[in-house]
Amino acid sequence: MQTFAKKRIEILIERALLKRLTEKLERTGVSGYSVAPVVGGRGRAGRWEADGQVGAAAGMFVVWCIVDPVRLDELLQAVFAVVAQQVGLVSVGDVEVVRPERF
Amino acid sequence: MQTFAKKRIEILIERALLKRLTEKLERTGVSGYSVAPVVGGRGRAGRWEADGQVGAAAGMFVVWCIVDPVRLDELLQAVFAVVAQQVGLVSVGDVEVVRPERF
Amino acid sequence: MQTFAKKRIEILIERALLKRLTEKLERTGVSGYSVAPVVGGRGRAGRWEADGQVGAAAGMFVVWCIVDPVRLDELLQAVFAVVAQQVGLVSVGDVEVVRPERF
Amino acid sequence: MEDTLLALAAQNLVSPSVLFFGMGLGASLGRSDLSVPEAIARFLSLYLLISIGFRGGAEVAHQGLTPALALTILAGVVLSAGLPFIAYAFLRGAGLDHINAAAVAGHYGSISAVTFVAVTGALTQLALPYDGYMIAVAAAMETPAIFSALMIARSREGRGSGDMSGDFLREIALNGSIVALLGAFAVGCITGERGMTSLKPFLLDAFPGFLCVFLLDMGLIAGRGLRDGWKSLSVPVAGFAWIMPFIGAAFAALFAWLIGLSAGSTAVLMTLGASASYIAVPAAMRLALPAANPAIALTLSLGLTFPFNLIVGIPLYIAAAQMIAR
Amino acid sequence: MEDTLLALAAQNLVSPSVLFFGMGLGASLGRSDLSVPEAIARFLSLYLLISIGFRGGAEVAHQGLTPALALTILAGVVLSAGLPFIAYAFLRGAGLDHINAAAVAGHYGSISAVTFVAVTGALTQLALPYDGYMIAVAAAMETPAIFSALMIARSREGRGSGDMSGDFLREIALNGSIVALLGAFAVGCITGERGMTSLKPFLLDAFPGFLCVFLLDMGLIAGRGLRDGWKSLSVPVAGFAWIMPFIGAAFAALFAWLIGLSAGSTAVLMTLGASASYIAVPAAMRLALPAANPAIALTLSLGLTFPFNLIVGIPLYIAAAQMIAR
Amino acid sequence: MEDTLLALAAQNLVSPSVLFFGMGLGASLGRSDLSVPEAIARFLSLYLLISIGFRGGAEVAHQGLTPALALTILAGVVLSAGLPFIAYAFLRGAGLDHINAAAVAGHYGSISAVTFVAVTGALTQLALPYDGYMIAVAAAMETPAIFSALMIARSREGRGSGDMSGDFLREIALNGSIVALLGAFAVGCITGERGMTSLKPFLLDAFPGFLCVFLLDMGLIAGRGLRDGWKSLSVPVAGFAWIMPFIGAAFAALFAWLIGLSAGSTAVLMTLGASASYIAVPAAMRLALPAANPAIALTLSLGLTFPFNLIVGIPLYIAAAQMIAR
Ligand SMILES: Nc1ncnc2c1ncn2[C@@H]1O[C@H](COP(=O)(O)O)[C@@H](O)[C@H]1O
Ligand SMILES: Nc1ncnc2c1ncn2[C@@H]1O[C@H](COP(=O)(O)O)[C@@H](O)[C@H]1O
Ligand SMILES: Nc1ncnc2c1ncn2[C@@H]1O[C@H](COP(=O)(O)O)[C@@H](O)[C@H]1O
Ligand code: NA
Ligand code: NA
Ligand code: NA
Repeated sequence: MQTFAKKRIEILIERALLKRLTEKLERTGVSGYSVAPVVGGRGRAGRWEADGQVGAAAGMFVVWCIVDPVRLDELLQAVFAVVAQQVGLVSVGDVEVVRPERF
Repeated sequence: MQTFAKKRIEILIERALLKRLTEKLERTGVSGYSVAPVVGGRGRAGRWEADGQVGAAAGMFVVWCIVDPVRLDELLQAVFAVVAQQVGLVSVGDVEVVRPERF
Repeated sequence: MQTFAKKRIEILIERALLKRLTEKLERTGVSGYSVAPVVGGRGRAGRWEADGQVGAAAGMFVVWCIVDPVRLDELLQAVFAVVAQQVGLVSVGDVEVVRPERF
Repeated sequence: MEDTLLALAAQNLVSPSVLFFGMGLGASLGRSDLSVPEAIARFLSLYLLISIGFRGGAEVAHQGLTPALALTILAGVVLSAGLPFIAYAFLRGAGLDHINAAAVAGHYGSISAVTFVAVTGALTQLALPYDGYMIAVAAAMETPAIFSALMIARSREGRGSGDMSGDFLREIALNGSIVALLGAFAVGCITGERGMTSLKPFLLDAFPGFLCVFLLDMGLIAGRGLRDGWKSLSVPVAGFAWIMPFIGAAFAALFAWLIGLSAGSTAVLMTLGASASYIAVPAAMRLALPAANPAIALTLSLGLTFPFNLIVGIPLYIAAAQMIAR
Repeated sequence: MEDTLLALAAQNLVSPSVLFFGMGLGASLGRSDLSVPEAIARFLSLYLLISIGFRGGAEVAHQGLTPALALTILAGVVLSAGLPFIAYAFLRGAGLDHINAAAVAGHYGSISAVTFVAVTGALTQLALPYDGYMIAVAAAMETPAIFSALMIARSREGRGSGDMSGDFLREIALNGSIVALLGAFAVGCITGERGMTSLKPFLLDAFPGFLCVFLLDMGLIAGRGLRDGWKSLSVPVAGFAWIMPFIGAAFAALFAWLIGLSAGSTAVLMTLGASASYIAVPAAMRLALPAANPAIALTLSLGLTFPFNLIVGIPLYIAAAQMIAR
Repeated sequence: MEDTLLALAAQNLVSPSVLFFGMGLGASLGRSDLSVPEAIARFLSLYLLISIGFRGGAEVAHQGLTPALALTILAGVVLSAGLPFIAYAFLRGAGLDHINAAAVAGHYGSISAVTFVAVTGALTQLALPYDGYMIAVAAAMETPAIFSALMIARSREGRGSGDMSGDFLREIALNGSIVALLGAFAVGCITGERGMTSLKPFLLDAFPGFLCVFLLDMGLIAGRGLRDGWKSLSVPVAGFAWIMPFIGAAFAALFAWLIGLSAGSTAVLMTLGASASYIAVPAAMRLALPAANPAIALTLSLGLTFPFNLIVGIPLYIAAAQMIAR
């Protein structure tokens, strides 16, 4: 099958900031994004686990977004407007998709 | 360590279709696949969240599958036989593995 | 935005071994890692599902870690010291990050 | 009579469960971040099905089966299979496209377990007896509507639009909510009084509490649906959600009268006819009619019809049933 | 008097809920893999808020509102808004940096729902009555502290350090725990006795059990916090966690005395003043003061102040309240 | 005597919990999509351990400790440590390879908490008293079997095959299920009557209900295991799952007779000897014997031995205990 090159942006974000990030993504006009749970990890701020947590501050999510390479920079700007101060690990990878018109 | 190039296919799929997709994957003879939960997102059909959902129609999963590049096309065909009509975002990335005989 | 090339190591691991893996990662001095749930899959050992499981042996996680390419080999050695005998699917992909000093 | 009716409507309106539904609805429309974790919502739904099923079974073990059972189940199946055709015609008239009309129609032939709970609760309060086997009737009404919806969908687009493989049939027949309901019904039938004694604190006494949390969640979901989904609804289509219940209830009343059901059982059958599925049918429709937009059906059935039945419909059906039943 | 006090402290210490907290703490410090799934922990927290709110509402439906209500709510708001300034001064004196001191201060102006439950439980055991509307006071005390913390943070760093957009205000006001608490309170007010009868087995009888599991979980979390977090705490900062409760309780006692609250209500207001938030405030602080380290506030409020209030504080506040109340 | 035996077997067979297990088994073998969310299943398992432990503790607080306690715990440890050697010999004879035989043997030395619940439930129904401390005996029997399994595994392959580092020992000793069981036991001992009064609705009255949902889940898991796992089982290995319980029960009976336990406690010890672990041991085996296939042990212990004990075994052990006890 013919495939087309896109970029996959992945953002680790705290629960408290998730809504701001997704609203920001929507305003930049991305075609879509997905959110998955993260249940633990370790970073500069030490180790954490989701188990047993109750507060709206506890927990992290990974948000990813497949976009056309030409829109990458604009999107990164938008993302960093939200995650600059807080935790928020942003990485970009290459993927191929089959239906390019969706992105 | 010596590494070997493989392909990583990632498919976003609705709960209702998950079983069909995995059965299809098994029939094509892939060595394995993994399924992880997605808890929300946005696409052409609007925004959704897993929280509070009860029905067997609610929810999405991400299925991924590491395969040898020579088998990629065959697998994409199989996947698109299931996801063609419904939501189902398919993307392919490059990965390196250490134990190539597993795939 | 300027981006920098890093490696993304992804390890599928059983619940029973998760703690050993993350402690090993910490000892190698990685800057961080994240853990996400996997809810099902199929491999050489057959199919499994997380639903309904109660034991501390049941369930798998995916652990990922973004590192500088120069540290990749050392990290793979450490990872394989833990996952060699058990299930533990290790793959490595390329990603770009914006803040290289974090890794 | 009218007094009781109004009093019941008023009382239903301020019952804890309806108020919790309203609280969820309000929180969600106001964009509060209140939420029920998915695992809990799924458990609550399983709990309700098991509790409802078990109590129905224990009731049957107690009362025995009346000869009307077979007839009532038959009536239920006919209602479930027939109502989608009427609903489809209505929806097409209201301007909905073919495939979405078929999918929505399937939801309205089937039933809502929580609406069933609400009517039986109201009957208990009014000391109007109904037959324990009505839960088996409810179970029998879950799926026939699905097949009618598929037949309607195919009638126009040919084989392609509705998958009816053996696998699909098995998935429909063995879907988790039917297995839980009928399985618990069977356990209730077999263990009867003895089982009831040991399970009463969990399945009976705690039920109103669990129901409130479930309805809080349903309110949250309905609010989310209304917030995003109302744009895809025209006024006539929205009107369908409040008129169709009367059509379903009327046909059910006719059958109940023909069979000669008691006033209580008549009210239950009417409520089943008037209610619309939002758990079992949506999944089947995603599989069989993937081109349909699931948000339309969910907004109609959970956002409009469900609260309508809870507050307005049930008191009316009970009043009508008391006049109809012989 | 003193005897009762000591007896109460001793009894509190060996109450099942405190013991389960201790069990969680021990398991976690000993690095056991015991854990409560996140979905369950979130449900337990929702359940507790609904139960507390509903019972408060039902109590108000029963007792009616006393004129002191408005004054007591006002006192609560003043306490919640004022205590952070004192806490901030203390913490700065103890050597904590500006932004972390502001964030921690916000936690100590707000309240802990489970500490509220503990004091009302102890009062019930001692047959000391308190006003049902105190739960509304607790709800009113949740958020003012957040705004004080932001004002403190901004006082030095200018507009940048604290986001106060309309969105942020809405998020704070409609955060899930306040909606659940006040929503259930309203349902309790409206349905009163009747609602209580149907929900009693779930919301009242099962409460001590659910509370134990919740406290087991809180112990696990507190242990994790202490294990990782004690390194970031100096002795004076840790001391704050055990001294600040007395300051909060003292101011609350003063207000209670001015209003003329009963001994029971005085004890409740003192406990609210003395308790620190670990559910609602942390999320607001992450949004508004992202530069603050959340582990510090959580270790102080959940790891040190919470068990301190449970074991030492509450008996003292009750004893003092009995002497103060007119 | 025989009548009671048969009646008990029959009654066990149609108890709600066994029927729910059967319902899960059937649903899973029929490939229904019925499922219990993982978070709920983990909570149910935690709840059962806490309830069992607490009740045991409260019982001990009530009865006091009898001198036989130390001896019975010793007997339990010897059983748990010894039975794996017998199981290993059996399994090797049945054709299972070294490492899998060692892993399965470890499961059969340890115990199943739900089987413990089933036997105590049957004893209560028959009004046969047993000692409250038997839950402590059960806890003591959880782990010794793990070490025996490792010793067996090493006996042949040398140091490499079984990890026995200090870390591993700590992980085993502090695994969540043992901490929950013993912690709740301690809370029960300390709070006694008073604790029981407040926790009764949650931990006691609701227990049969939660147990049914848990067993429904166990049935679903067992069915999944049987569906996928039966291919890896030979007939002799499958036979082991139904013969080994009698061997375990026989040795337990011998010890009980030597100690002079009551008929009730003898039946409990026999059941513990006969039961096999499916929660705590599998995790330990994955860590220590990663080369073993976990599906074999789980299919045997949960799919075959567990229902066998529930339906056939327990009535037999009780009958035998009544004949044996002095
Ligand atoms: N190198 C990394 N690879 C993967 N995840 C990371 C990495 N560094 C940090 N994280 C994740 O990001 C979270 C916050 O990191 P930090 O802000 O450094 O504390 C951690 O808890 C991890 O879940
Ligand atoms: N560009 C994208 N990147 C990541 N996920 C996406 C993207 N577009 C859609 N999705 C996901 O796929 C789901 C269905 O998309 P759609 O079929 O367009 O409504 C959405 O709810 C998202 O979870
Ligand atoms: N090729 C693959 N792609 C993605 N996941 C896999 C693959 N092979 C195995 N897995 C995952 O790894 C787990 C263990 O694999 P195995 O050790 O082969 O049984 C499976 O249950 C899957 O979740
Ligand atoms: Na209907
Ligand atoms: Na306070
Ligand atoms: Na055993």
